[in-house]
Amino acid sequence: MTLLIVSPILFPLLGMLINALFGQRMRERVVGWVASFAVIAAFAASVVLFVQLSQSHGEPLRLTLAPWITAGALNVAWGFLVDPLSAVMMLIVTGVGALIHIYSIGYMHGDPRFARYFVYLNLFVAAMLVLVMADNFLVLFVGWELVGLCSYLLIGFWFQDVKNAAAGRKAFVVNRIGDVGFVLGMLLIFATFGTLDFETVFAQVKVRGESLAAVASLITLLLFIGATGKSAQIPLFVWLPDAMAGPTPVSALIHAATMVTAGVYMMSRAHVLFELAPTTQALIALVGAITALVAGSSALRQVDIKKVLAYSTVSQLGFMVAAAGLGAYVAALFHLLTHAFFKALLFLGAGSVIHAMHAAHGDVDPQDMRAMGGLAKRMPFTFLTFVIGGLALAGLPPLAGFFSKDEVLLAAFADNPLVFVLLGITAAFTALYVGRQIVLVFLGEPRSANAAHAHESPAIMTMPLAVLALLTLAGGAINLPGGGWLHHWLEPVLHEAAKPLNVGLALVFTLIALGALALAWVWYRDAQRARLEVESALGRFLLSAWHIDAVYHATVLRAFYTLSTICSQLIDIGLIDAAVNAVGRSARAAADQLRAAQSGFVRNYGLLMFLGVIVLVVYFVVVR
Amino acid sequence: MEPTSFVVFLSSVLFVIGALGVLLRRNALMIFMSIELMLNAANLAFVAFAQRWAQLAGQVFVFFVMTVAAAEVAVGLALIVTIFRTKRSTSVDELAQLRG
Amino acid sequence: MPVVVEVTLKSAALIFVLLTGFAYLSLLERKFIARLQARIGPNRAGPFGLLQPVADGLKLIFKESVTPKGVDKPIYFLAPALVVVPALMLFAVIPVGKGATFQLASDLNVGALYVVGVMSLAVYGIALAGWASNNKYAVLGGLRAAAQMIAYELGMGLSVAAVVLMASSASLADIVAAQYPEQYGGILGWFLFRQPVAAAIFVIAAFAEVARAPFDLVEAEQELTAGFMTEYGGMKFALFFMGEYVKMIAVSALFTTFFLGGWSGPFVNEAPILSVVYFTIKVVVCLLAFIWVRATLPRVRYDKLMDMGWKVLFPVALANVLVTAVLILLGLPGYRL
Amino acid sequence: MTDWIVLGLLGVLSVASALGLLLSRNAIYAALFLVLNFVIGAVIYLVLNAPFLAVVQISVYAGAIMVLFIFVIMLLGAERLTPAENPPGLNYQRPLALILGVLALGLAAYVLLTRQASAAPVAQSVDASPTAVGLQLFRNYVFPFEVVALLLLAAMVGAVVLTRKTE
Repeated sequence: MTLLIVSPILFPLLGMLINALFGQRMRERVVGWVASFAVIAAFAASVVLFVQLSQSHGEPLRLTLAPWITAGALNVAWGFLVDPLSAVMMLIVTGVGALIHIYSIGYMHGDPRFARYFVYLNLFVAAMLVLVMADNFLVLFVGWELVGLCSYLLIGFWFQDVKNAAAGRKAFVVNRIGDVGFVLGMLLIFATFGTLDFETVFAQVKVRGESLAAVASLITLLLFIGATGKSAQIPLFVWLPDAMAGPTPVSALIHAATMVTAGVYMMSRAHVLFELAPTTQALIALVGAITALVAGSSALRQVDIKKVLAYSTVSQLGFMVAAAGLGAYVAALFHLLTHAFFKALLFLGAGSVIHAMHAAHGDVDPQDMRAMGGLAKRMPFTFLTFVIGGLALAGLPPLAGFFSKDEVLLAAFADNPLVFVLLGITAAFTALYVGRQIVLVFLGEPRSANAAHAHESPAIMTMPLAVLALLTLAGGAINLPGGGWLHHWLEPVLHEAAKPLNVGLALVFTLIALGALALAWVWYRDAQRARLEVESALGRFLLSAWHIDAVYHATVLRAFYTLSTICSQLIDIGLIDAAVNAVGRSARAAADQLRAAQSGFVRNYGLLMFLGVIVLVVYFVVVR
Repeated sequence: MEPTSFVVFLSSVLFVIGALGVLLRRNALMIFMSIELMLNAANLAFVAFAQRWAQLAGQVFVFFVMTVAAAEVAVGLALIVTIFRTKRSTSVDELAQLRG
Repeated sequence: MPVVVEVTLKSAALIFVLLTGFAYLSLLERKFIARLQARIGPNRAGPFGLLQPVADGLKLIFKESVTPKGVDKPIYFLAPALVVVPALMLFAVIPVGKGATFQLASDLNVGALYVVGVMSLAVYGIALAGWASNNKYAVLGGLRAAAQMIAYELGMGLSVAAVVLMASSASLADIVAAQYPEQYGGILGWFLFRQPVAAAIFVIAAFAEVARAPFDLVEAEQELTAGFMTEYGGMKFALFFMGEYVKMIAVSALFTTFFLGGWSGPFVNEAPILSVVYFTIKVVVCLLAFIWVRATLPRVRYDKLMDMGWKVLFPVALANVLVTAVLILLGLPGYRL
Repeated sequence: MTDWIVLGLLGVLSVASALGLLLSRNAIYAALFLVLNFVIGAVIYLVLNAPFLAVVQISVYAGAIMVLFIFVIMLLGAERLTPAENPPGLNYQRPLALILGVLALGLAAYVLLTRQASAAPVAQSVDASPTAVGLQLFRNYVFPFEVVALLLLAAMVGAVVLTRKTE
């Protein structure tokens, strides 16, 4: 029993260990399946835990492996917790993770660092499970940092290309900024509550209540800064589009389905704290909505097939964060769940397309949508599943995305008109860029030799697509409007009442989505328009995501460089180096005088030592 | 005078003889042996004090000194052998290249 | 001071027994090897040649004492004594029988360490004899002896350490007692059976320590004429000869004490004198084994000898100590303290 | 009284053998004097209730360290190597060393004669059996013990590396 709780973590770790030690000497297939079975085993263990949890009526399963830090008042243990919230996350992580592992066997075929890829991927799954199963903030943070590490390693996986390495570094640095907030938040939690255990902290919140409002605002603000880093919110979202430099399955698993949702998960986990701080919550909702709009609009003009999805991910994360800010945690988690399905599906579909474009002979960028077109005929299965995912993203009933997005919008409609408007516009944008992408990639005539000679991907890649497509089709069912299963399941943790279905709202947004899709069909049947659009001022503005990177360069980075120059020129060279050199010079001058004492005869030195000893003894015996 | 004082005095005499050996002899092996004599003199004092105060710690220290001496001899003799191979001599006065 | 008198008397008796024993051991060896080689051996002096050792001794005593030119005289004369004395010193702690009558200092609480320490002193005699002779072969023999003994001391010391662990005492009297705990029926209590690896290492190291065939590289006549003894003759040679045989007896007595249950045997409580008889029988059996091996095995090559000492015996002995300690910690039957 | 005779005798022998070490021209003789000194030291340890150390002194110093010394002296033929005269600039070494030595002895004597031993009664002798020493080692001094073990290993590796013939 005890080991069962941590077994979802142990299986991927074991797989990692095997591949790390013997991966170089094993055949590709073996490496791939070892890694995949490790995650499948973790999934099976998660299912077993899930069943046990449902039989215990939401009573959480706990396990404390060992004490970790015991220093004064600080007591942190390697504690793990399986409650309805973490159980759902575990299923997503291991389930989607397993599919993507299998898909990767095909996608990474022939890569010289095949084994290393799977080592990282397994480590990621283990780390993500540590994150979601932690029973205190510090263990959560361990997972939080480990997934960040894996993300960094995998973004820069093809590090021979400087661009990829730079993208990895950017992700790392940007995430660290957020982490500073998170660490400060943790310290403040410890200062306030004297512990980092979730249970104790939340119990204290319930007891002490309103008296904590001020400090809770600060804590939640700091935690939210951490979340903006990991979950790619304004102002720290810039790393995620660049993170597409990594292999596409990584983008699907880490940068769409699991890791980037860690912020949302963390806010749901600590919702007790967040509910004490209405100001922070309002800010969170607004940040989420603005992020959604900015990223959603940026996705409208992207030409890279993965960049569209990347901005779309940022936008959808904005939805989740906004929902969390509105206090609609179930909606946020529901959207997280469905998004994991359909966005992983879209990424894997895009990966399939890239794989095909790459494999075919030709000399264009395999990710440039302007060079695609007409792939529907050549890759019918990928096309079918991609369309399912795309329509789910656009929010068409009865696909999964429709239900979850609707819940978010419903929550916004009830609480915060500004957020509602922003999210509404974003929803329209979403349908538009989805339509644009489908039309540009799959419809019309091939616009390059690569596209003309593309072939459907192997079964090992299309099979996960099929599974994810089925989940996307049926995923909405787990939380039908008006208090579905997920609501009921998360009730013991989140204590949230379900909102009734608003048929009018649903209808309006369905029509908006249909309209936007139609518009995309009309506009982009002729691919020329997509090409010209990018050239325009608005196009450039949106292509570079509202010039945020440039703004950073002009402000933060320039200031930082200036500061660095001052430090290096004035302080380092002028002050410290000068002092060090002066010390060196004076030592040298002294040495020139003293070198006479260095006769080179050992016995001479011995004599001096003996003399010294006698002087000391005389001092101690006679003088004192 | 009591036995402890006598043994401590004996120890200091041995120590001085060892020190003189280090300072007066030129053969590296002789110097090395004189150092061993000095260590032994210190050990003697330790044991005398251990006896005087009925504290086993003194004896344990001697044990450590002996172990360290064994390590020192192993490396030291290896050094002397190596030096002898190149210099054909065991005189420490020949090793004066590092003078200032 | 009766204690001093008692100790002196006992020592004198012991030394007398050892000297006679040495003389007749040489006869025994010659006879036994002769039988092994289908000869008869010395049988002229006295009945069955029993007076042969006396004749040998007289001959050596009356030989002219030659001192070669160029030897370092003080050390040249000191060396033979340095061979005999440590061998005799070993007997101080060996309990040759039950009860205080037959023991000198067997209850010394550092007895086993004393054995190892004194044994290591035996190198001096041989190394110095070689050096003082001012003779190439002798120096080489002496160096070989020093290197060989250092190498095998470690294995022997560690095998004794395993025995000390088993007995949880370094006193030889306690070690003998530990081989007769109530729960083991008779002979199975011997450390020979409870510490077979240590016993094997001790035997091999003993051959090297005594420098007898197959490890008699020190005096390998084909390479080194007579090794460190080349320049010695007459009484001085007799001392080396004696040293070797006394050491052989000492090592056999130690093996008996450490691994064969010492003086123990049936009915020792009723008649303590039996214990001495048992002890003697066991030692003689060991000595016969020594002689038997000499008649059977060829000499090993010197580099092989050193290889075995450092690379096989030492690590195995170390591992044996470790395993023994673990077994004792686990409290396995036969290893319970 | 007997104790005093024994200790005095041992002391005289010990100093004599140390002087032998200091004054012998031949390195082998010096080494033998040192061995003698160590053996006498071991006997003093016995008198001072340190049997374990006495035996360790014999087997480590006399049995291992000094054998190694003699081995190296014989190997190098170093006993006959008498180096040339004092190098220039070291002429003051000998007289100064002697003066310092006498000074140090004088200091030791001064301390012994002027300082009264503390009036505290001599504590009753402590159990110094190997068991007791072992318990001390493994209870109170485990860390130094392990460090020393590591040091020995390092020394062994060092000696092997230093004396290996370079190709």
